[in-house]
Amino acid sequence: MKLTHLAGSVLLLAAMTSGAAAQEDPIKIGIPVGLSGANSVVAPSVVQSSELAAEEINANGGILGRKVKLVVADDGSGAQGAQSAFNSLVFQDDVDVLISMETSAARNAGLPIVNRAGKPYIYTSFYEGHSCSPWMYVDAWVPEQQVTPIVDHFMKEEGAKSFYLIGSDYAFGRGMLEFTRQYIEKSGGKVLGEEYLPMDGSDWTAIISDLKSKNPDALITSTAGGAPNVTLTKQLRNAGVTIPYGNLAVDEGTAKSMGSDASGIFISQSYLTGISSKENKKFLAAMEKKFGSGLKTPNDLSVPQYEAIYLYKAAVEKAGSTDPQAVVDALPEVSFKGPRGVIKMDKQHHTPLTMYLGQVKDDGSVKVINTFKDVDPGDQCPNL
Amino acid sequence: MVDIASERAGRSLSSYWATAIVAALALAVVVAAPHFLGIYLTNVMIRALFLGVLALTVDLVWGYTGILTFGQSAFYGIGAYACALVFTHWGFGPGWFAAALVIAIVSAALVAWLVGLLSFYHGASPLYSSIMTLALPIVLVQIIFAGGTFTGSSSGLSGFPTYYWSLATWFVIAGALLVVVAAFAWLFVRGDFGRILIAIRENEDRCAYLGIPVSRIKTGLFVVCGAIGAVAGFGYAAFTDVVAPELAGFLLGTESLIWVALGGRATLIGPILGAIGIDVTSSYLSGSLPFLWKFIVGVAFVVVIILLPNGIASLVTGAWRRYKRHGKDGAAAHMHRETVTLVPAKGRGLEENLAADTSPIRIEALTCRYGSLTVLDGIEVEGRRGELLSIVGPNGAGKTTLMRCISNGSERSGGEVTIGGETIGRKSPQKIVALGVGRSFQNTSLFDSLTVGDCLRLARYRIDGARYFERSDKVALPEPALDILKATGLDRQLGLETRYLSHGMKRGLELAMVLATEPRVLLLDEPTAGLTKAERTAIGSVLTRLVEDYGLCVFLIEHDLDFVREISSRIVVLHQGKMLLDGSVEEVVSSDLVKAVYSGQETEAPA
Amino acid sequence: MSALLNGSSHSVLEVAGLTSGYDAAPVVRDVSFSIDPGEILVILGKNGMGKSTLLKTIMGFVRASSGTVALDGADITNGPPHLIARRAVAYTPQEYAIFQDLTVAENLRLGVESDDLLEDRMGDVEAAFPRIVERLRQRAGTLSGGEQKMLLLSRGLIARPKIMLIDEISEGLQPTMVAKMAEVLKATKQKNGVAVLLVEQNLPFALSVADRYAILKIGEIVARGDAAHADTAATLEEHLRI
Amino acid sequence: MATLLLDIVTTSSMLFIIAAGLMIILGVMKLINFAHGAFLTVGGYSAHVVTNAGFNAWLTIPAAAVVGFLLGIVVERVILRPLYDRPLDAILATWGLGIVIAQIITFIFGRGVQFAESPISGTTDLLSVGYSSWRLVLVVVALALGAALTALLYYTRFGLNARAVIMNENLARGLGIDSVRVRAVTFGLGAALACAAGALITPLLSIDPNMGLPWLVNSFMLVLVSGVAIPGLALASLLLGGAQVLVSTFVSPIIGGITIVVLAAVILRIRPGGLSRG
Repeated sequence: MKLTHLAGSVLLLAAMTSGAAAQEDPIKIGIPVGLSGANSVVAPSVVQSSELAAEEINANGGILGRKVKLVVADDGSGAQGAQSAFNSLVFQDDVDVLISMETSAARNAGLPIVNRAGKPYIYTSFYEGHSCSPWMYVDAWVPEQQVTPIVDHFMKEEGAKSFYLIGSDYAFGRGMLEFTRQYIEKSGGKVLGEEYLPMDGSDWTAIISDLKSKNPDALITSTAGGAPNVTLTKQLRNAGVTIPYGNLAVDEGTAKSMGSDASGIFISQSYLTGISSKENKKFLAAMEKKFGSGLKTPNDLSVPQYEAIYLYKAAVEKAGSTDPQAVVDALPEVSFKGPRGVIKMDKQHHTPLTMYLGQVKDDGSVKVINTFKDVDPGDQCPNL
Repeated sequence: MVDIASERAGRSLSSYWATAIVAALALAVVVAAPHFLGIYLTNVMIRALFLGVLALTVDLVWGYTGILTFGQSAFYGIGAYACALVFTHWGFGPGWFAAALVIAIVSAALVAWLVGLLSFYHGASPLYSSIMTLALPIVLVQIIFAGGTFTGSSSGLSGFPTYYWSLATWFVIAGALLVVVAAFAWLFVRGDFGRILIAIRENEDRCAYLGIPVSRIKTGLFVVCGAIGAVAGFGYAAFTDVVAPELAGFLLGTESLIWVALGGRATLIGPILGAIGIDVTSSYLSGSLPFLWKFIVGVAFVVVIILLPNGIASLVTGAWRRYKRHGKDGAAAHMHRETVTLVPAKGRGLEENLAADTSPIRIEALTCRYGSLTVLDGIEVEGRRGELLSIVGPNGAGKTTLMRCISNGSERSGGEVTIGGETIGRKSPQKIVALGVGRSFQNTSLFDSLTVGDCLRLARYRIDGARYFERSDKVALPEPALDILKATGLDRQLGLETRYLSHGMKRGLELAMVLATEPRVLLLDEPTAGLTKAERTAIGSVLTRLVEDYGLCVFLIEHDLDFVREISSRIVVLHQGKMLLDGSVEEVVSSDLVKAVYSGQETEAPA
Repeated sequence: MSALLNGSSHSVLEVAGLTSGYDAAPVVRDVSFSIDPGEILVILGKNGMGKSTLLKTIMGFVRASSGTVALDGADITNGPPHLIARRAVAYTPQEYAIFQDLTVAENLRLGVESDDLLEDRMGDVEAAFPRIVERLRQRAGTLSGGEQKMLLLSRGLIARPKIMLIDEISEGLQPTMVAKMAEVLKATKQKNGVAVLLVEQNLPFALSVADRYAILKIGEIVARGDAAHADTAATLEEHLRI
Repeated sequence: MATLLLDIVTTSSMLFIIAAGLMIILGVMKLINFAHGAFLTVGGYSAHVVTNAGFNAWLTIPAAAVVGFLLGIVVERVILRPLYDRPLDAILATWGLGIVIAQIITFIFGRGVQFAESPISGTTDLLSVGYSSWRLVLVVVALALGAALTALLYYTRFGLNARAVIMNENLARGLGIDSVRVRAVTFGLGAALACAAGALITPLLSIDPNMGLPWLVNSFMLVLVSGVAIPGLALASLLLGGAQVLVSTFVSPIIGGITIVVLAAVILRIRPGGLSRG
């Protein structure tokens, strides 16, 4: 299936190039994503939702009458790859905007290039927060938005007083848990332990034993997505850990494939497929129709990407041109009603979001337990 | 010290000029290139050029010297992080820039020195240094990860102030760095020192026994290459404004091995092209074909390692060599243009041995055990000036072990060896060479890809030193060494790679090399094995002259008893690790005990 | 010459014009001889004359640059050693000849193709060297020098070979042991018709077992003849003296 | 305390199981197999395929072993045989092979995390603590593996031949042992052990194209420290694995992650031959 994906992207690129020749001056949207490396698992779903957005926009007359063209580049999920990806998008393809879900390392590597070139950049991945640039906007959540629902729920509904925190040793893992610890302590709870394992580490034994010996009321983990998250969850289950377990890195798709091991986990997201709004149903149906059996389950990364393209469209239309400065000025002014509701990036280049607290059921499906309206991202970039 | 360093020759100068001209042309290309490349390719190329510098250092360490290093990336990372940390946390400006660069170079050199100290001790297996270089990036990356906001952990550091010069400027900086490093590396590997690196790669042990301080040279090279790698990393970080742990990681380390292997080990130009070619191509292909591209690189790597150990460059150089060889045959095809001349060594040379007063070698109560096996037991021998002492005994008597115990301080289990009044203690072979012990080996273990001239120059390293960026055009040798070369015709084959020498010539060269180290005690292990009658006679007369005219003390292991009888002053008979007899030729020949041992009738000793 | 090569169709081992060595230096030069079943040929020569190299060349360990080696009429020149060994050739080298860290029994097991054969043939060993059978569980490295040689020869015998290639079995042995070795070799040859190529420095031992001799000097055969001939001892003494 | 003890024992068992294949190959062939990590990964994916096809989860282990053996035989023939006299190049070639295997796996299964059913899950009460059952199973497996490898090496004809080849290859050949075949089978065996180890650790890990990689360097260090012998490997696993657990528990799990590498570098500096020699 990966082969077909590859062939698909080659065909797609070919189609785009030939398409470009036929159309007059399309608006180019650069999408640097981790087609290889750590993000390669979710990257295809992000590309799919981008393609749907572009198709819909083009079918409805484009932006200011111009067609939209996507240029996808692999950032290798890391700094070095992002370096070449951003370079090629900015300097070779001369895109009008960059809209992408990426690792923090890739974003950090790309930002100087964005700043140097002066291009609008919408970052569509949740991250540890406090990344600021006049050219960058973020339409996904930060710790302030994701962590609070879980901690509040654990303390109020599960009666948890003491917590244990486990993470992967990297910026996102540490950033999330640092905020979590502060928030727990501010709310009157206690953190009994906060331990990290290297990103490629897979033996959590010592940490789990420590966790069991300290006997906390609840557990919150923030690992790198994919393998570390799965190994930690498996080993927790193997060790018989049954306390309330909030996992900040698991998404619906992973929970489903993990089967019974994931059962009972609490997750906090700004998007779940089960959201019953009209916009979400329409979006899911359109995705289903466009990609059929090849569909990657839409998730909390691909939906912000979809919405970001529409936000850019709105900003260009408001600015009346693709002039970078004008678009950047317009971005916080516009809003779009998408699968996650009304999105407006008006809080210090970040976005207030509705958060959903869900719990994984035995069959891997996620049941929404609670909804938190318009959770504020807090002071991310006070200087912007 | 023979002062040959001051004698400049046209050849060295012309090689300087040739390199300078090529480097100038390369610089011109570098300056012109950004105008033709386009922004994207320029961008990609700048990075590739910095990585090219890294590949060069890997080539020097691995390709030339044979140290398989997985950790060269660590130095690149140290340089990059020195830049990022200083600019992020302390300050930015020309002064800070210089300070950061110095910090980068010094810390990389320090780390390299520590690793070198740990991994290049005498007797360390090549695998151990690889383990150390493997551990280095792993530990370093862990430190970066654990550094929190100081090092930026996994996300690295970015957006620190740096010089936002134009791409063309950065291209020229990166290109110039590469050209300069490559030019110096080119002169370096073609100079005397380059030969030493190759000699270390081909036979490290043999180098030590020629008095070459192998550990020190390796450590020094590692330090210099580490510092250069750090400069490249520094430049990369200053240009991109981004550092991330992967810059220091084990994967970049192995990737740099791939560039060098694909491009061609020990070619300098191959690794540069390998690094640039692969990095640029992957910038273009990895976007559309990320997995397929890695797959292709992996397959190419395996295929090249198996089928083209000298890299893709060897396809070109191989064709060139075949073309040059066209019409020549055999050894003539492997003659290198060599303008080296042999001159007699001035200064003390071998004659000084005559003046020495104390006995050149004294062995007391020497014992050598391997586990429960006692190979030598209570050996007491004194060698006097002008004496040729033959050591005979059946196989397994411990003859070669005795040689080993004299020439390497860490071999024996007990007793003491005194050379010219100084005890050898636990000294390493190269230090014992400095005391005046020369040892030849049973097997003709020469340096296959070096020429005869190179080998002789190598043997003079301890006395005459080596020049870093030039090839000496004269090799000063003691007279008997010159005589041997003349007698064997080697003096007319100075440009021939030693692997094409006949067996007899190899023996002759081996002896000449040992004599070139100006020993006062000569240990010869079967110097006539495999030689014809005429060649034996020639070696015999050389040995006699060494003893009679130069007063050397020679220890000879020999099976050919006729030969022993003809030239020995004394004979020591070893049997099962013990001294059976120490006496004149007549005493030994007439001894019934010796006869019995040799014809296998001696009583069996308990094993 | 022709006398030595006669009956080549019957000979077990036939070596013709063999030249071999290391690197560029030939150690064995143009050596020819043949051995018939039930015959013992001894190659005499001092250390370093190429005796061991000759055996190694026959076994395929050292590459022959010219000449041929034939076993029962089949050309085995430069064949892989393990295939030559499996053609019922028992090779007992001089150095590192037994596995010091293996037990006596294990060393013997390595002499036969499969473990089943070991039981059947243990009688052969018992008949020749009862001491070996007593020490089956001992580590070979702890045997005395003489016992190690017994083990070495036992391992050759137990293979029930057509031909044995033996490199200086007498070295370092006390006279009674040497006599024992000679006795075993002669008995084996008579009982099983095994051919033996013996490489030796020990003259009395060599002459006591061999049917014929050849002298190797700097890689070449310089003299050969009948071991029982009256002048032989004197000729050999002349060639081999110190 | 009981938990700490169990942590040490189970971690050591896991390390022993994972490093065994690498050690067999180094011992007999004098060759470092840097594709070891990739072989572990292949084992994990074999487990995935087996349980996905609906077979019993216990079958994953023998199935992975068979896949590994076949893979090993092919790799030995195609890649390693030309490199026997270039051991450092063999490290590189097997590293390249690891890259190729990871990419092939990516082509077939994609980059994402895959799952296999576990033969056993949950905890068992032991020493008055509830402890991961599968980790306890690994202790039994490690003991059995150690015994089986010892039996193979010391009580079978193949083992005898292999030991003979290790000790003196030329002498072995002179006795009719086909050392080329011994090497081929050994590599197959080593690869089979690596793949089976991969299947054995999947209940505790996720299956992804790089799952084996983090184990490679640690296994390599353990094998060198062991001095390439079965009891040595057991000792090295216990010592270094124990150190890792202790450091992780009492100092920091992050430093725990590099404990084995650092300790091994130090031990090998002091005793270059590892624990079993000298």
